[in-house]
Amino acid sequence: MQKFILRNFTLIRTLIAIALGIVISIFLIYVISETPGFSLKSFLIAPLLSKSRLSNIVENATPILFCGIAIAVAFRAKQFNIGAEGALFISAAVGTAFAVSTSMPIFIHIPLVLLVAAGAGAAWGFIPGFMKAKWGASELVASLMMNYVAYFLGLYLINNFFRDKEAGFLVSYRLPESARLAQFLEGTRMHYGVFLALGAALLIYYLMFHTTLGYEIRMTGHNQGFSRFGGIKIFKIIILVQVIEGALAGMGGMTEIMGIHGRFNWQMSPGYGWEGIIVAIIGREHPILIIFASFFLAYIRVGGQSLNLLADVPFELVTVIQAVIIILITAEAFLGRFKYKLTVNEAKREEAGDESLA
Amino acid sequence: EQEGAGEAEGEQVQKEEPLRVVLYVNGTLGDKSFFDSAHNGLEMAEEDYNVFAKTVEGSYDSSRWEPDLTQLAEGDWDIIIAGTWQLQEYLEKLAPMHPEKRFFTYDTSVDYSKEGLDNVYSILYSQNEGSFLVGALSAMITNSDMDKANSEKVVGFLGGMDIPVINDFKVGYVEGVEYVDPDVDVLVSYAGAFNDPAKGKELTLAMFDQGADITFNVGGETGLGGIDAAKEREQYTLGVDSDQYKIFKETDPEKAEWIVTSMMKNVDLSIYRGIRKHIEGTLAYGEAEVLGLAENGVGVADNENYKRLVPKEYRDRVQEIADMIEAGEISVGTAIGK
Amino acid sequence: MAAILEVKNIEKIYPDGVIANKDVSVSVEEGTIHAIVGENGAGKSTLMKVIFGITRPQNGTISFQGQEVNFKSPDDAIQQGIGMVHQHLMLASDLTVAENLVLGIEPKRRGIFLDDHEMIRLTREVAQRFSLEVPPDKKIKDLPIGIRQRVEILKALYRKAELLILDEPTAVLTPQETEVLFRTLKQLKANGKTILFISHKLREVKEIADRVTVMRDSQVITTEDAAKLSEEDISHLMVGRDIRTERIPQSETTGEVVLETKGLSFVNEDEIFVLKDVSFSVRAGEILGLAGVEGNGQTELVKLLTGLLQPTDGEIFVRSKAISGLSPRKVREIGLAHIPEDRMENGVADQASVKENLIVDRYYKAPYSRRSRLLWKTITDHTLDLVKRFHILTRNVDTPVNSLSGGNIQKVVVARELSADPDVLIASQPTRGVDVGSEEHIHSLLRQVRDEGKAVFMVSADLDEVLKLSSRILVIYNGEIVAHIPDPSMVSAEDLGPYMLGVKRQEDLGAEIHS
Amino acid sequence: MSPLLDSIFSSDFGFAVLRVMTPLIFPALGFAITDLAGVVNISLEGMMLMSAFFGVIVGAFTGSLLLALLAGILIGIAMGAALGYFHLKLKTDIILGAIAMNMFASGFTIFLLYVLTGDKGSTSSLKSLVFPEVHIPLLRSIPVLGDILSGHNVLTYAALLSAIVFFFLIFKTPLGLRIRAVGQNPDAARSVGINVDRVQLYALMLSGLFGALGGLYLSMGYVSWFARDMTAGRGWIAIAAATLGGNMPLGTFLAALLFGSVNALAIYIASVNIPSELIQMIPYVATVLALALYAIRVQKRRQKIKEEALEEEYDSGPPDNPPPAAAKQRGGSS
Ligand SMILES: Nc1ncnc2c1ncn2[C@@H]1O[C@H](COP(=O)(O)OP(=O)(O)OP(=O)(O)O)[C@@H](O)[C@H]1O
Ligand SMILES: Nc1ncnc2c1ncn2[C@@H]1O[C@H](COP(=O)(O)OP(=O)(O)OP(=O)(O)O)[C@@H](O)[C@H]1O
Ligand SMILES: [Mg+2]
Ligand SMILES: [Mg+2]
Repeated sequence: MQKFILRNFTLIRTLIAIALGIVISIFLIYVISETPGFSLKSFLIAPLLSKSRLSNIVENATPILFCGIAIAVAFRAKQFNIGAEGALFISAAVGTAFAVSTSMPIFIHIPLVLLVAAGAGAAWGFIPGFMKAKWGASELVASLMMNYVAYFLGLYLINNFFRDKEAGFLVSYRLPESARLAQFLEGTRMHYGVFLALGAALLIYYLMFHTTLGYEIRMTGHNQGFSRFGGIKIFKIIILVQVIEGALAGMGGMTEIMGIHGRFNWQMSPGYGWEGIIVAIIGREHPILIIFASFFLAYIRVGGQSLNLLADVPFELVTVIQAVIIILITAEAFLGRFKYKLTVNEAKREEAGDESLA
Repeated sequence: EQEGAGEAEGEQVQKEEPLRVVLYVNGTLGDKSFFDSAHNGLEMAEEDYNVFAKTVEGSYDSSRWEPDLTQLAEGDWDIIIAGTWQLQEYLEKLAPMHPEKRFFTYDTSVDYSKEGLDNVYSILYSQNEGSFLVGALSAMITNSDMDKANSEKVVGFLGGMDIPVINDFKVGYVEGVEYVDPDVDVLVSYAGAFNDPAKGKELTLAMFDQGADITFNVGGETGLGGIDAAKEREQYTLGVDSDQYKIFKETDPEKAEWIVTSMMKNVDLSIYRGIRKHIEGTLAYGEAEVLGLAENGVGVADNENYKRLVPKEYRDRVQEIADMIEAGEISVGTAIGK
Repeated sequence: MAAILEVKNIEKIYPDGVIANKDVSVSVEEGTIHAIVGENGAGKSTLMKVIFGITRPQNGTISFQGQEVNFKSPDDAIQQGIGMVHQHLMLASDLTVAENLVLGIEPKRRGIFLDDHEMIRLTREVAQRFSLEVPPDKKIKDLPIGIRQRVEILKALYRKAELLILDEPTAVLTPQETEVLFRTLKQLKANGKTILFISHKLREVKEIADRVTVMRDSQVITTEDAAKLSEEDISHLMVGRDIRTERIPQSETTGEVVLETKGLSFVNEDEIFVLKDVSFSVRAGEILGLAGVEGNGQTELVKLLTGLLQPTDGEIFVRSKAISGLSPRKVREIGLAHIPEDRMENGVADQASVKENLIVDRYYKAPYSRRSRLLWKTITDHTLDLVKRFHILTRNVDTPVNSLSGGNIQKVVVARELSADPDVLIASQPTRGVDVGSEEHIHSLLRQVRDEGKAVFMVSADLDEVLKLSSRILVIYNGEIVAHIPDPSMVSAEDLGPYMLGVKRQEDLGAEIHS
Repeated sequence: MSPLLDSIFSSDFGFAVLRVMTPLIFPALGFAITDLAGVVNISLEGMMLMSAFFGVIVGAFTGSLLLALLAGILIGIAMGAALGYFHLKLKTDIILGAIAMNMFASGFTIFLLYVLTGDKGSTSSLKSLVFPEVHIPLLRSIPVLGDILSGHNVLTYAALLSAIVFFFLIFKTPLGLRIRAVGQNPDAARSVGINVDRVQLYALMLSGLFGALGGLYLSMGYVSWFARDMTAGRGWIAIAAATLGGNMPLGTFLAALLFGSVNALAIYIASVNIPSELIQMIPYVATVLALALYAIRVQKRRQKIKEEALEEEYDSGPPDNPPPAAAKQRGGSS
């Protein structure tokens, strides 16, 4: 038993933290809501009961997952590029521009549009990457600023060249059917982008842990001096991880446009890049864990929406509740002492067990 | 169980079932203009009629609007109100699937050439026409010898973002200015955000520095910064959507004083009117209604400050122009659909 | 004499389950120098950390000056009069000596401001009192390691330490510096201070310690008067077997020149001329030893040789092929391997596993990977083999390196570099912080490499090591080669001292070095 | 066009630069102090927001400017302490903790706003207080400079003063020494009995204090009400400013000045007939360029020093250097 708990400690702790976060939310909801029971149900259960809400979770998780693994790649190499948000925005704009100005058969158009979007994102990641590798400029600041540049540049592009004049709002022309990702379940908006995201996560997992490049990336993150000493080209890695980050985030943005909106219709930057940081950290920068983290975050998001829609808890409080849950989940030291005690007991037991071997 | 009844979905057990109306805003309340106004209209109706009303804020996250609306349509609402062009497409999809429900949309119209939209009522406002009027007024003021009018022929327009709805105001405003005096320069600044009053203020100050003697603020919270700049510089300014003089009269009279008038977009009245007509059974579903100057959908706020600051001669001229627009003698351009 | 420190039945288990101290009891008498010896990973540093309040034991008691104490943090220990100089120096390198010294008990002016002058005065005062000279307003990063360590000792003395703990203080010192340190320690002892000190150099232990505690496998084996034990006795107690420590004669066969440098110069970021016109060559089948006080350009020289830095001027050849300008990987592929001087900086990625650390120079080649795919099974087998061959003490090959003891980390590095089967081996401080048993093991490996006809260039601050292993010796001072000793058996450590300190210098070295 | 040029070369422009800078200097210093202490705090956006809100609310309900100031400052410090608790005690990742704090601040302010005023957008229904403007007698009479420097909000002067206070705090007080030591080598600090967690906690709380002043300026100086999310990214730009300024007081001040000027410029030319998005992009593009140029210059200088030293060496023979220190290898560039 003890051994079991120890082996799965992180998982168990995360589950307890989630439970505790939920208890705190329940408390908050009890204070705020006049119909707490119903509110709770709306928050936690409702998203799981309706087909459309379940599909919302999947839809929501898709771009977050893309951004999460994107950021994890860079973070693994200790490159704190937080520019997934910008890459996502600019890629969606560029991808849209390309999609609406070309026409081809669907099986060429879709991959090509995704490629163009990923390319735009890659270019966006290249800039801070190059600045860091070549001149040592802080990628954190550069990428942060480039998020704003991406936002305004993306709007500029759409507003001035690809704006649908028929529309009463700032939106691009509609993507041609050949550049739309199909929604695969009648009555929902779930689209094939989610499979792309899952595929990308598996691919990145494989890349990080089973290829030489992944090894190079991880070692660079652990210790640059060591990696250079071992012959790894740090310069290349620093740029490459940020390029990969940009490309993945860009795909995340574009699949959302291709699968859900059908046209570029963002007035505000959608924030998936920031949520990507959250899931990357919750998922310990591990692609497989990030899948779970993304779906969890999407679940909390959709729960929040349904709470807001059905019950009397204002939208902003939902944000507060989400913040509380996130902090608890990543509280490393939470239950730390308990784990230590278990470890000590276990070590003593083993020690007693094989005295002769010692 | 006692609790169950009044709770939850709020089935109110009364003699007569109230009309259940939900307003879905694809943003948040608190903009002191557009969405707040819609919300007020609904509250007015709730007060006067047997209506159960609820407003849901959908935030600016566009990916959740469609599912939210779907869920509302599947709920037990009688009327679902969802405005702005951004929700139009979703309504066009949802309304035919729920023929027993009624839908309002405002500030846009669904495309009635499509099938199954007989249960949707659309309200359009001619904000370009209203803006034309305040534009004309601005041109008169900058040419005038009013207290704070300077010799330079410059007026300013502060937009939240460079997007069609905002530009519809701008186009009307600029045309109004030019109609009165083509030599007047219109400075146009966008803040790039609707939530940055400090930047709105800074932009407006800069326009004053460049010789503007009156500015028109169309930018939500950002626009409020513009009004603050007017107060600081003691210059004229124009409110938008609601009568912003009235809003500030109590809490900040010094500020209110500089709001010459506001370009009214009477979303509240129009929604109230729609619900009233629905109850009376006279509302024409299946078509769009354009509320312009004539229908009191837009207009110029006629309050004591307007009368105090603006000479009668100008006010009369504004009224004259309004009449000409109503009569179709002047046609105002628009930024929407081009 | 009374015991100043009484440690009883200490048990310490780390959060990852490693039992580092098992029922450890030691008694230290006041006014003595007490040495703790033991193999790498025996639990010496852990015991010191427990005494100093850095980590808390699961069981056991500690009494200090007759009272039972329960330190929650080093602060408590310091308050009570215990000072510690750590195995890895604990100084903020961008701060000055004085700032480092007074940190935590700063002199103040007008209640809130730092008193800069007082700070410097205090530094001078304490430095004078204990005759340990330091420059008060120099930044730590601009000081050689010996001086840095002096600052560490002063830090403890400034805090009025009665008991001073030194964890391997001599590992990084030259014989001269060690000499000075020992004089200081003896003087401190004369002043009534007690010193607890860890070393792997048994000669030193014999020279200075009054009593010796020997640890093995997390336990205390014995505590004895130093006089009663010979070096051989101690090493026998430590490892449970005998260790050869005699000099082994050099085999005569040296071959062609394999590594050669011509006129190497290097200017560093702080615009200091670190290396000046360095030329030498190493032949197959010999070990060329480079002696010198640390910080005289050895670090840079090694980095130049291995492609980690590019020379400002000059050329490096391996088998007559110029290698400057080549990347570290190319340099390795030409047949160079490198044991770096600072294992934590370059030698390992400390959060990565032992396995991952052992493949950094070969992961991209067969049989460790195929078409960019890592073959974990091969890698695991390979590393298990290395762990066994090089006696690396680790729970398994997936353990992160940072939970190994210092000496075992060094073995990880040595295992990787030697198993690369290089033509040229650059070994920088190859046995730093390694216990006698392992030291001997590494030495025999280096000899083996030499006897296989490889060229070895060894840099070491440990003169005994240089004298024992080298076929020839160069001495570096201030970035220049100042002496060439073609036959080390003719000289002693004392003979090299004047060259290392820049007092003496051979003229016209040019031709001779390439002998 | 000429009124535009006139206005850019007028003292109004200079005045605007200082005004735009103010809400950047405070949080930039707030970030710098945490970065120096090794606990990067990216929650300045949230800290500013909370203080901006509580300042206005307390001011409006008590009518006391002093209480408003205190409330704003206390809430900022409390935010810093909370982040400290999560990170230092519960070991929450500090970046994530800060992101959560930002989320919390955004939601919580609007929620309370709604509870207290029934409004979700701004406190413009409340009569709120503002910090006074200060006219400095002597300064004022200097021709152009007087117009630029005099007549600002008291918090603008406080911001300039803060940079100086920051200098003394970091370089001339024991706490500053400890902050630097902890940031550089926490083990070293620990080894002399310094409670590293406590020093980092203080740094975070001080950061909250600075952030709070920035927030208060926004809602009770720049404008006179609180509006939802009114910081509008200033907390992020401040981080860029501190980084550009190397976390040092003068550097941070200069970086904030650069931002202020570029922003003011973007504001003044906003009415020119250039697509607005491109104008709004200017400050951010300028920052990226500044960052690159700065980094390039540092590298060039290093290169040049090397070459010069080499030449000198050949000219004058071996100089009598002290035993050279080990060259430090800079991570990041190869
Ligand atoms: N922080 C830690 N976490 C887990 N295990 C540790 C930690 N520090 C040390 N150990 C383990 O505890 C044991 C004792 O280590 P310790 O550092 O005390 O050895 P040592 O006698 O000082 O060795 P060396 O002579 O190599 O310095 C080793 O097995 C080591 O791997
Ligand atoms: N098939 C395998 N055989 C042996 N070792 C493997 C194998 N696959 C992966 N490894 C090693 O085990 C480690 C664990 O891989 P895994 O996919 O579980 O990631 P992880 O341990 O969760 O990553 P981290 O702990 O760095 O977050 C890898 O870093 C690698 O060293
Ligand atoms: Mg793992
Ligand atoms: Mg040790």
